[in-house]
Amino acid sequence: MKNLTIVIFRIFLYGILIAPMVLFMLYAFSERWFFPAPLPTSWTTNIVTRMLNDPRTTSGLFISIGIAMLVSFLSLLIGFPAARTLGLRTFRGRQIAWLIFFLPTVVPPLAVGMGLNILFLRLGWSGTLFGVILAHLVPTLPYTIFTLSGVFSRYDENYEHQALVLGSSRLRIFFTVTLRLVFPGLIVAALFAFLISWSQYLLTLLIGGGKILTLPMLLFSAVSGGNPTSIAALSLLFVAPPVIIIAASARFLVQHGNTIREQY
Amino acid sequence: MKNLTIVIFRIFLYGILIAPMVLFMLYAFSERWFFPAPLPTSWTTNIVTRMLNDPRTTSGLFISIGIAMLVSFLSLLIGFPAARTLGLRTFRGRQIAWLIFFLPTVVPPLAVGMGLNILFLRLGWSGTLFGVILAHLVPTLPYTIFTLSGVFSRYDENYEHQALVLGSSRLRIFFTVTLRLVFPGLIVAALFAFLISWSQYLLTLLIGGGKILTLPMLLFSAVSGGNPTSIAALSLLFVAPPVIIIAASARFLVQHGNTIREQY
Amino acid sequence: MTKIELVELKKTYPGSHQPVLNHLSLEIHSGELVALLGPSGSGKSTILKLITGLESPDEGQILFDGKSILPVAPNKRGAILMFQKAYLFPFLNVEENIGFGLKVQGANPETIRAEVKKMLNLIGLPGVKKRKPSQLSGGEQQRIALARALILQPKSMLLDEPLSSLDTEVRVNLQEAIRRIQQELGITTILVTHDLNEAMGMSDRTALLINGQVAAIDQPMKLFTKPPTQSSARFVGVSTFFKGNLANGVLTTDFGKLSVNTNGHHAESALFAIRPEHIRVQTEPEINTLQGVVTDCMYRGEYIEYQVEIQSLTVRARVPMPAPVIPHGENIYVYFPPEKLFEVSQQ
Amino acid sequence: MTKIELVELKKTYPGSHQPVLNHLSLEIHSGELVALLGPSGSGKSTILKLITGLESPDEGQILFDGKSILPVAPNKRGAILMFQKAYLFPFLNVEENIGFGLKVQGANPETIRAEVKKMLNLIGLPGVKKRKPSQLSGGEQQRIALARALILQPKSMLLDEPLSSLDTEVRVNLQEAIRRIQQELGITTILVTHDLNEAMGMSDRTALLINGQVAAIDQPMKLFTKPPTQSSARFVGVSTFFKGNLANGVLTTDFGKLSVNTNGHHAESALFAIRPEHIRVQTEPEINTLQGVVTDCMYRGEYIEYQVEIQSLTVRARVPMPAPVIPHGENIYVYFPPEKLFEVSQQ
Repeated sequence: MKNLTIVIFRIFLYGILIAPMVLFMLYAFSERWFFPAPLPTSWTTNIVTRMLNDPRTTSGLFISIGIAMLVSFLSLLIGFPAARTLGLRTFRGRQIAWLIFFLPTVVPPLAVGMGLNILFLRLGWSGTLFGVILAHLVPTLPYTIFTLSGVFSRYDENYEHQALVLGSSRLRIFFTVTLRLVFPGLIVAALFAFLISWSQYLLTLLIGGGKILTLPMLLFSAVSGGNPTSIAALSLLFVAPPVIIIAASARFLVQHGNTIREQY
Repeated sequence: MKNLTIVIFRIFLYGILIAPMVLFMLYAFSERWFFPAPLPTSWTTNIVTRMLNDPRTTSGLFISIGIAMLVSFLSLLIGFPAARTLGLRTFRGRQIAWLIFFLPTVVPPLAVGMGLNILFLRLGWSGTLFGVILAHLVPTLPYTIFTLSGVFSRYDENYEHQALVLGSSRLRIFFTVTLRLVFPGLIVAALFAFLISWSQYLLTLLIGGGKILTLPMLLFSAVSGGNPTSIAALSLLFVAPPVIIIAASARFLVQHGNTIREQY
Repeated sequence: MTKIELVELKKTYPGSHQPVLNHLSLEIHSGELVALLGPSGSGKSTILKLITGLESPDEGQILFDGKSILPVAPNKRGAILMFQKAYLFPFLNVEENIGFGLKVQGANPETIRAEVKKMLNLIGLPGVKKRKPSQLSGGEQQRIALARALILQPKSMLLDEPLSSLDTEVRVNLQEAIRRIQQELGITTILVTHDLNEAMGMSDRTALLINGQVAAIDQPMKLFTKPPTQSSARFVGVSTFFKGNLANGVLTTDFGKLSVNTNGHHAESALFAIRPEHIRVQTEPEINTLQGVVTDCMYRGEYIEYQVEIQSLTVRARVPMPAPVIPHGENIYVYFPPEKLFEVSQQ
Repeated sequence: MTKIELVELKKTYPGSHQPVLNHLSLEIHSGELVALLGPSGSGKSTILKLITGLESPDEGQILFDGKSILPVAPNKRGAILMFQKAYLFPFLNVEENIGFGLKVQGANPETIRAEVKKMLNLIGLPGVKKRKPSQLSGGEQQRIALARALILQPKSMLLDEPLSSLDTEVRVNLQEAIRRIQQELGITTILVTHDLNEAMGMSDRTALLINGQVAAIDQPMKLFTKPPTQSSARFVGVSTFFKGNLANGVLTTDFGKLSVNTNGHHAESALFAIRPEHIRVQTEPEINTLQGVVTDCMYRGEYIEYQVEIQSLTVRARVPMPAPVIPHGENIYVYFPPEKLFEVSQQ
């Protein structure tokens, strides 16, 4: 029974995820491909090469990476103390705090974007990198906090207490004990933040006002252009970094997750 | 220390969330409001009334609600057995199954949307309600499964075993024991699915091809129009249902969550 | 009143090489309470799961009054399992919990109410029927779980360490209550426990499970004082064994000669054991004493526990108070009463 | 060698009305091992947290050799806490775990390596230094945690039920090891436990904590045989109490007259207690016997536990084997040896 469920889901998800990616590949390198031919009838690398040489593409790539990295760093910086408090302590108003953190994930991003846009226009942050990064924090922070507070709810402060009575200072404990214990969780949280920021289209468009050209912006304008080959080529470039990061970290996470979990 | 953290976060989040909502209200009912006046100088209800009488708006509202309800129902139907298997059993390939479920949440929605669009065009599902609902399942299912498998990882099958040795049939156990034990989790999962589907803009646009006009679509076209009053009015209509649902269920969830948790 | 027979049961869990039950046979008489005692992983709980039908055996038979119950669905077997946790349904009150099984059978509400009342009196908690499980203590919850099982007049009760999470006083009270009710109603019962005292106090017979087999089964008193094998002796708290050649009632060991009471006529090697509370320490040599050095002496309230090294052999002796405190390193003579040394097989 | 004084400590946790420690005073001599015994919630663990500085007292003082340590930071107090779990750092191997404290102090790697080796020998695990904590058994982990604490030559060791999650045999071995090392190094130690046997066996003195105060403190043997108050008597296993008027060595109770050994000359009401293992059951009346009905008789291996009802009084007697099994409902005489009845105050 259970095996069947898994198999059905694999097929369902492979179909819905992997198939389109294969299509990207096929389209990106195809010159001619008409229905009902199962594969392109003529191949080319022109489009991909041209795209990679376009300065708009490379600058978009770097801006996207820069924003996503800054956003995930800031998310961790703000999210860590909040998650620790939420995960470890019980205090009055804890439920309210949760609801407040919960809100940005369930209030539709479009509404958030519209609101922020009006607000940032007044504050003069529209069209600035600063504004875009701040806006990206709205959807990323809740995920960072959720992920980390999950880690902290299974976290045992007594490890820190041991280090303390063994003579460590609070600062030393933070770096030699706390960070090492929650490291896999930190990586997951950073990954989440990176990916959410990476794929932001709406907030970047609304707050950036077309001046901050990230990859998703370029991709969208390519979609309006309507050339399936360049859409597919850009899509590939857009999908590659997340897939590489996930693939690279998956093994680490599974391994280290297990080592740490054994101790709990 | 911890109290300070909470206070800072409240201010931060109230600022970023509540302020824009207040702005919606002010804009929606304002006739004239020029910088630097702190409040509109002239008020009107015309725009809001006109919008509520527009058949496009009401039909958009119903289509949005219909899609979101169907999507959450289907998510629960498919997600329940999967989450139960993932949360309760340990089997080989469990890590892989997790990764597969994890993928759709981290692969950028834009990429998923593009891929699905190409695929559905070939299958003839583009522009249909069926296609849109199927597409909405891609981002909602992982959340449903994550939420429910969290519930099931704390779930104790021995309650079912007790009911079994006390004479209940499997079917009776499902309705009288299992469902009642996981009920709060089901509500949360359904809520998640509803809200994610509710705020989908990108997938509806790409798969619906402009033929399925949900509220977010109307809101976006209003944004292009550029009249801040009607944008604000539509935004209000768009934000109201989620806020009402969350407010209505928050108390229930907190209460019932506690009752159930005590038993574990 | 149901007789339960387990015949050559074999069970291996998927992903494991070792069978958890290895051709295990066991017969529980009608109305009897048998305690299963054994190290963790010896398959105690697995036996209960097989009887209720939560798991299926790979080989073997399970008979209720001579009839196989393996083809019967778990919810029709009339064998009720109770766990360490009460598993009362949190969304039902006490009355609804106890009446759960009758409601499933379709009994009418009047009957259910009357039966629940009877059960609440039987378990000694008449006033709690409207409470929620979360408002009860751990011991009360287990009593309710007991009532929930008994109301169905089951053929058999299977208790999987039902008392191990309770405090000592509550545990002793519930031991007495369960034993009393079980005897009153005559329900064939299997009790899994890791607590030797509990097994001794509650059971008609106690079975020792080692490596997926019944290593010994007997009345508690016999099993405690004369366990048949070395491994079962260890399990009931025996830690002193002497190996040697037996001839004419004298065992010649590496540490000296010891008189033993025996009817056998071995010329070969034999293994004898003695319980720690039967060993005595004294300052003078005598017949059946061996010289040793005290390496530890711990006051335990009702007795003092001496640890004495006799050459390479470490002997633990428990002497009831009043007993002298002997400093570490002191030379001492350890007395092994001949009538308390008993032979065990070397398994 | 540090003397620890707790002076009038008071502590109330936020959100609670009841203080967990209520003007508690306690003095632990230099090099002594004091066991703290008490029901859960009696503040045992809180005391350890106050001494290490993980919590601060609301009122009162904590002195090490007469000097207050309250202004000293937790990491400078030299008081090391050990928990039920070993809390070895999972990302360090055994050697790095034991050397953790020395590394913090900035000792050079050579010194650390030498000291770790010494410690591993002391705790009897010389070959494990490259292993990860997850590769060790629970008992081994606790030994390593012990070594990690001892390597710093702490002024004081605070043990918070360090053995309660271990199996009996491992626990007894570690009790012996900890006691031996503690005496060898002369480290002032406080042991929190809920296990009466453990407290009796390991401590120089045992303190009973009830309602946030020291209800009794004495050498284990004295505390066990002559607890001063009714509540402390209950805690060391006494369940039989007689209230009555005392005159000329005779206690007149509601159930009859009992001779007692006493030097006092009360004319007023007095409360006497007796340990269950000192009560005897017999078939004939005699001086100092009371008639009763057997309501339960449980075989417990080394002894039989009788429950006898003497009118409204329920008496539990433990008679060592061999002892007769007496059927329920039988009339019996319960003998209370005068020299075993002792007076307790009614608290």
